[in-house]
Amino acid sequence: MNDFLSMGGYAQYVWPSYALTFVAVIVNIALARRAHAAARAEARRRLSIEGEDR
Amino acid sequence: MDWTWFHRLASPPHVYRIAGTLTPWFAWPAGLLIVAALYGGLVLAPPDYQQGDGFRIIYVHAPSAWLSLMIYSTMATAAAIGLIWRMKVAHAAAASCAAVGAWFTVVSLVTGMLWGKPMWGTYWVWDPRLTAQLILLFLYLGYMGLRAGIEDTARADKASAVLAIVGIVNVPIIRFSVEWWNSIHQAPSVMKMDRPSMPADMLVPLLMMLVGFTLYFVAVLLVRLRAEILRRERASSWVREAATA
Amino acid sequence: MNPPPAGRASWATAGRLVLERDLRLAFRRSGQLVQPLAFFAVITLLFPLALTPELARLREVAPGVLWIAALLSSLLALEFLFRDDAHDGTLEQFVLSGQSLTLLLFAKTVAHWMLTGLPLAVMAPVVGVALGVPLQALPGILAALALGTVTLSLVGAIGAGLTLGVKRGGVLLSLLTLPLAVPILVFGARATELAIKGADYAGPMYLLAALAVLGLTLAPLAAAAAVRIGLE
Amino acid sequence: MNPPPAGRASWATAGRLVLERDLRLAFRRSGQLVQPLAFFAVITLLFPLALTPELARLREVAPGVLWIAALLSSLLALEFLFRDDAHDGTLEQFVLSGQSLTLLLFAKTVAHWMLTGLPLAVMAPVVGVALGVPLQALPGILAALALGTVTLSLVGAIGAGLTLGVKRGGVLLSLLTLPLAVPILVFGARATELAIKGADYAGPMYLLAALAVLGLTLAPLAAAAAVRIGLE
Amino acid sequence: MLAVRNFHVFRGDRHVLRGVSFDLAAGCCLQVTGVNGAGKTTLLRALCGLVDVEEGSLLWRGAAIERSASAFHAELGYLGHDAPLKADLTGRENVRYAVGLRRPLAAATVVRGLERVGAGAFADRPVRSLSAGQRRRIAFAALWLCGVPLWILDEPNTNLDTQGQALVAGLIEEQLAAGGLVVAAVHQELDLPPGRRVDLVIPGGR
Amino acid sequence: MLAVRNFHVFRGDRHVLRGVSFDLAAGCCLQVTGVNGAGKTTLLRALCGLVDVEEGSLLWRGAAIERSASAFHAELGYLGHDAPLKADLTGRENVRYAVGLRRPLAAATVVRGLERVGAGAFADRPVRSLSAGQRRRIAFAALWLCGVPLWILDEPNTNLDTQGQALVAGLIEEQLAAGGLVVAAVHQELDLPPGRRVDLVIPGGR
Ligand code: HEM
Ligand SMILES: Nc1ncnc2c1ncn2[C@@H]1O[C@H](COP(=O)(O)OP(=O)(O)OP(=O)(O)O)[C@@H](O)[C@H]1O
Ligand SMILES: Nc1ncnc2c1ncn2[C@@H]1O[C@H](COP(=O)(O)OP(=O)(O)OP(=O)(O)O)[C@@H](O)[C@H]1O
Ligand SMILES: [Mg+2]
Ligand SMILES: [Mg+2]
Repeated sequence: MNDFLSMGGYAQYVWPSYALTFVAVIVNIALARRAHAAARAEARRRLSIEGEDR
Repeated sequence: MDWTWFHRLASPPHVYRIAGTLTPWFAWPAGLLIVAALYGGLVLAPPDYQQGDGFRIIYVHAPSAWLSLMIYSTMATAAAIGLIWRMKVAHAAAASCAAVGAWFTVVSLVTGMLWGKPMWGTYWVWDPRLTAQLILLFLYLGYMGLRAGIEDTARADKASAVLAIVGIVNVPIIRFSVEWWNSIHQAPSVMKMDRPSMPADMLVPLLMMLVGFTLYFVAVLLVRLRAEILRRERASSWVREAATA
Repeated sequence: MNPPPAGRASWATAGRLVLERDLRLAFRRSGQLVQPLAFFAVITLLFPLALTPELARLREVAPGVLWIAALLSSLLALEFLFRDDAHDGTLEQFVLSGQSLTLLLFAKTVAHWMLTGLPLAVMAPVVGVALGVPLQALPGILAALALGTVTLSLVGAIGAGLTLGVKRGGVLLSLLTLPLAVPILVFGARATELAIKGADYAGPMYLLAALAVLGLTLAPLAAAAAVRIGLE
Repeated sequence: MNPPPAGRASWATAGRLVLERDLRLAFRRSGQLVQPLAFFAVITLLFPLALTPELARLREVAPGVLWIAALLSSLLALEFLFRDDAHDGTLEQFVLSGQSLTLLLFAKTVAHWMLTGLPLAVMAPVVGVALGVPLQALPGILAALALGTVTLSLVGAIGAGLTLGVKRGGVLLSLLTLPLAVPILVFGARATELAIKGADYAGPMYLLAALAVLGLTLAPLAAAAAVRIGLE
Repeated sequence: MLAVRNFHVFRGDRHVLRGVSFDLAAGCCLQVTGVNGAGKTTLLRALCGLVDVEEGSLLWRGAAIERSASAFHAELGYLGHDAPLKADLTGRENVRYAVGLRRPLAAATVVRGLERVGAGAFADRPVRSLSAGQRRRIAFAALWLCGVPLWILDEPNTNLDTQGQALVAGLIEEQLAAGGLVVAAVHQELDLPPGRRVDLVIPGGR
Repeated sequence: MLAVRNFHVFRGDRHVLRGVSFDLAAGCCLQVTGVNGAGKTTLLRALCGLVDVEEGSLLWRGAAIERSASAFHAELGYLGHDAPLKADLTGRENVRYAVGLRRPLAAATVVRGLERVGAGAFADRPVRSLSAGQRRRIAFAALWLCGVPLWILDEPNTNLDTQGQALVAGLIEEQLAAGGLVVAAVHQELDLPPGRRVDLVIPGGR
């Protein structure tokens, strides 16, 4: 296991790469879902005040 | 020829619905492929005879670099469709691409730099391939800047579409820069169809990763597209059902 | 007392008028004409001040310095390519003139090149000598700059059109144009370098020419599309 | 239903309002804020492309490159320091406000520095690393740039005021400002060079500071005089 | 000759024109009124194709016009809130370049146009040194010289003195008498014979 | 309260104002008329010190005023041919920054000003998306809120609809009733009680 973690001496390069990549992967999922949720909330908010403006 | 499919493609509510249905069909295979490729790449694949375990960065670097280019091409294609056929959904798709593309450009740059330190002895060299990738980042930033600079959505759509299309000239430059100049960067080893220069147990996880990332991108794009469509169509009646469903 | 009815102006007349108008506007302020040149000269002057005053080492950086200075002077002037016309409504009248917008904007771009790129190329030998470039390299440098600035003006026209709707678009304009201008810079600097070394610089010159042809065919169309969008 | 009569606004309020207004205008377009930074980065990117990709040799030219890029980014943004305000009549209203024009323009200059010089100085270390500058030199570079850009903004304000009446004053502005900016460039590049070498860079820093003090005392007065003239 | 069917135009998110329709025969003037912000300028610019039309159609000489149809544009002259002049050129040069784009133009014709609007005295001064009303006159000279059948005018009387307003009224009447069409957005009613005037009031605004 | 003695003003080489003099008491409006190019705008800008006066003197509250005298400027509000607004800011912000330079200003006061000119409905939209008349209204809100005794207005009715013109007339009357002064360049005569109006016709021009 330790062998695996040390990556033959390249740990300081390999693991940050993987970390960054998967942070990006997760962040992009989160951002997309948040954008969708926000758009839905906005649409709902607009529907609730509908008739006032147009 | 029956063009109804084309018109349906252009209809926001239809795309919104279809995108919702399709998302899991891309997301789950993407997740499975990526996990499997991680196992294959980090555990099963043997160390490289030259680079030792350092080469394993390839499993994140190559897919993210590939995505950064693929996303730009997708964006430019969608923009062109939007401009030519005046299809709002295509513009929405192009708009959804930019941020994801910029993210993965940054990832490819940073993982490349992290790989460069042990391999070339420095984080950064002003090599054509690397520089071109940096320029790609600026293209993405310019695209997003232009979008942010124009308030009216319809106008922002069209202006940024022109930019995306013009900027596509850079993509082949990035892809082929390695062959045109004598770059120190790795020449394409996977995409050469005749004789993959990599042993199978290294190659297979890489291919799985590439496919996994591509599917992942499609899934993310679909979610972003739905958000974008909803934002643009907030005044339409169909949004009522979509938003409350 | 109606105005005498008359036929439509030919496209050649229209293009010539736009070109003439832009040149006349520039000559009206005679000072304006020298400005890109002076800017070019001042920028190249900055390098010896900031980098190193040794002629031998200046010669090494000369190609890069020349091209960066050219790129920046050209870029700075681009800002005004369409902005004034958009602001005072001239561009709107272009759209409504019944003439091809592509043609009219192309005429404007040609005027822009004649007022910045061309004098710049002509001026470059002088600046080159100051940077220690050998005399026999000067024709090559002139040719490369003349060719490269054509493409720069064309690419810049797209950027200028796109940033029309953007307030303070100047910086954004650079941000959009510079990445697209990188190939010109790379090939141009390469040709200049080879010329200074006394080597054959035909290779990068062909590439520059290819870029210019590409620009000539596509850029005016893209610029016209961009301007139409930018006018809202 | 008359407006409630009230006293006069203090000079501090007036200055704060002008500063706040300019910052708000910049933040309104969030993209605009990053643009000078991006421009700075793109300009520095041009040098390795045009000069040489070798880090060892890039390091030698790094001080010059950093300062020229800073100078140009700052200059490009200067164009808009007063132009928009002159165009839409805001500057006229400043003159008629009963407040000291010197003060109001100084507030605008401060805003300009906060929006260009300061972020530029903060960004410089990143760009420096890409040019092969050693880490321990970065604080010195940051300090020198922060100080130097203050003077640049102040000197630029005079130029921007003087070119107000001039259509397409952008290039002229550069011509006026660049010679005045040469001392800043020379001392700044010298300080940076010493910092990169690991030597003591206090000497040129003192000179930079002296220039900044000189600028702070004289430039706002000169700028106000220039603007009054430029308004016709 | 000019017909608009059910125009719907958005500016940003605002639904400004909600189904505007009208018919305009040759020799008639459409007088567009409405409070500030009603959408007069929007309608005029939409006719020119300078603003996107969300829905509806525009017919000219019986044929539907697409956006940016240059044949239609060649028959149309537009004068907006601001006169489209280059400040550094003289009035004469401005007219020459603006009109020369559209039709062959002799120098004598330019002089005729400038004199028609009473701009002869200041035609050779750079426009930047002209007063607001003098600029408007130059712009009218260019419009008149184009000799196009359709004029689209946004508040044509702005900045003009009494004689200038009479002059514009005269130009409009001539244009109509010659079988031309005028679309004008105004705040004060135009003084035209009833048969020549079609009224369009745009609701909403302010 | 305001007196001008023998103003001579040159624009470039042109001797535009040749000895203009007038006296204006508190509560009175000076109506400046003249054909296009007569020099109305020039006179107004000269009063503000925005144009150099070759000869003549300006008296305010009995004292002679130098050019750029900030005490005089603090009592004066000028509205020229174009509304001095920032296109990227909303109407409310524009008013706040413009008026805030001159006097302490509560948010509620800004609202009052905007409502006074009928700009409440569009006060929070960026000025770039407003119609010509809506912009003028915002500019009037700022002028009104300054609460200064002397208004200098160049063609105040430009771009305003009928109700807007009535509004401006109302504002001017109020200003006069409160003992203020107005100098207005117009092409249509202002409708004011005779005692309140002083006429000045500038000869020449066009
Ligand atoms: C900042 C530094 C780097 C950048 C910007 C960068 C950029 C790229 C790009 C743009 C691709 C293209 C992907 C495609 O064509 O589909 C790529 C692929 C690749 N890179 Fe890098 N790279 C960097 C450093 C490195 C280093 C240090 C190595 C290894 C020593 C490396 C090895 C590879 C490999 C093996 C591929 C896959 C090539 C293929 O099979 O097509 N890269 N990189
Ligand atoms: N670019 C824009 N973005 C958003 N809304 C706009 C834009 N331009 C105009 N509007 C709005 O559209 C409406 C109509 O504007 P328009 O300029 O057509 O009015 P108008 O009738 O010409 O008024 P005026 O008499 O003041 O000139 C107004 O409410 C205005 O605020
Ligand atoms: N910058 C300038 N240089 C030279 N002459 C000028 C300048 N500005 C104005 N003039 C001239 O001065 C005269 C007066 O101009 P001014 O703008 O004061 O006229 P006005 O009475 O306001 O006219 P209008 O009713 O058209 O607004 C005009 O003949 C004009 O051409
Ligand atoms: Mg209008
Ligand atoms: Mg006037």
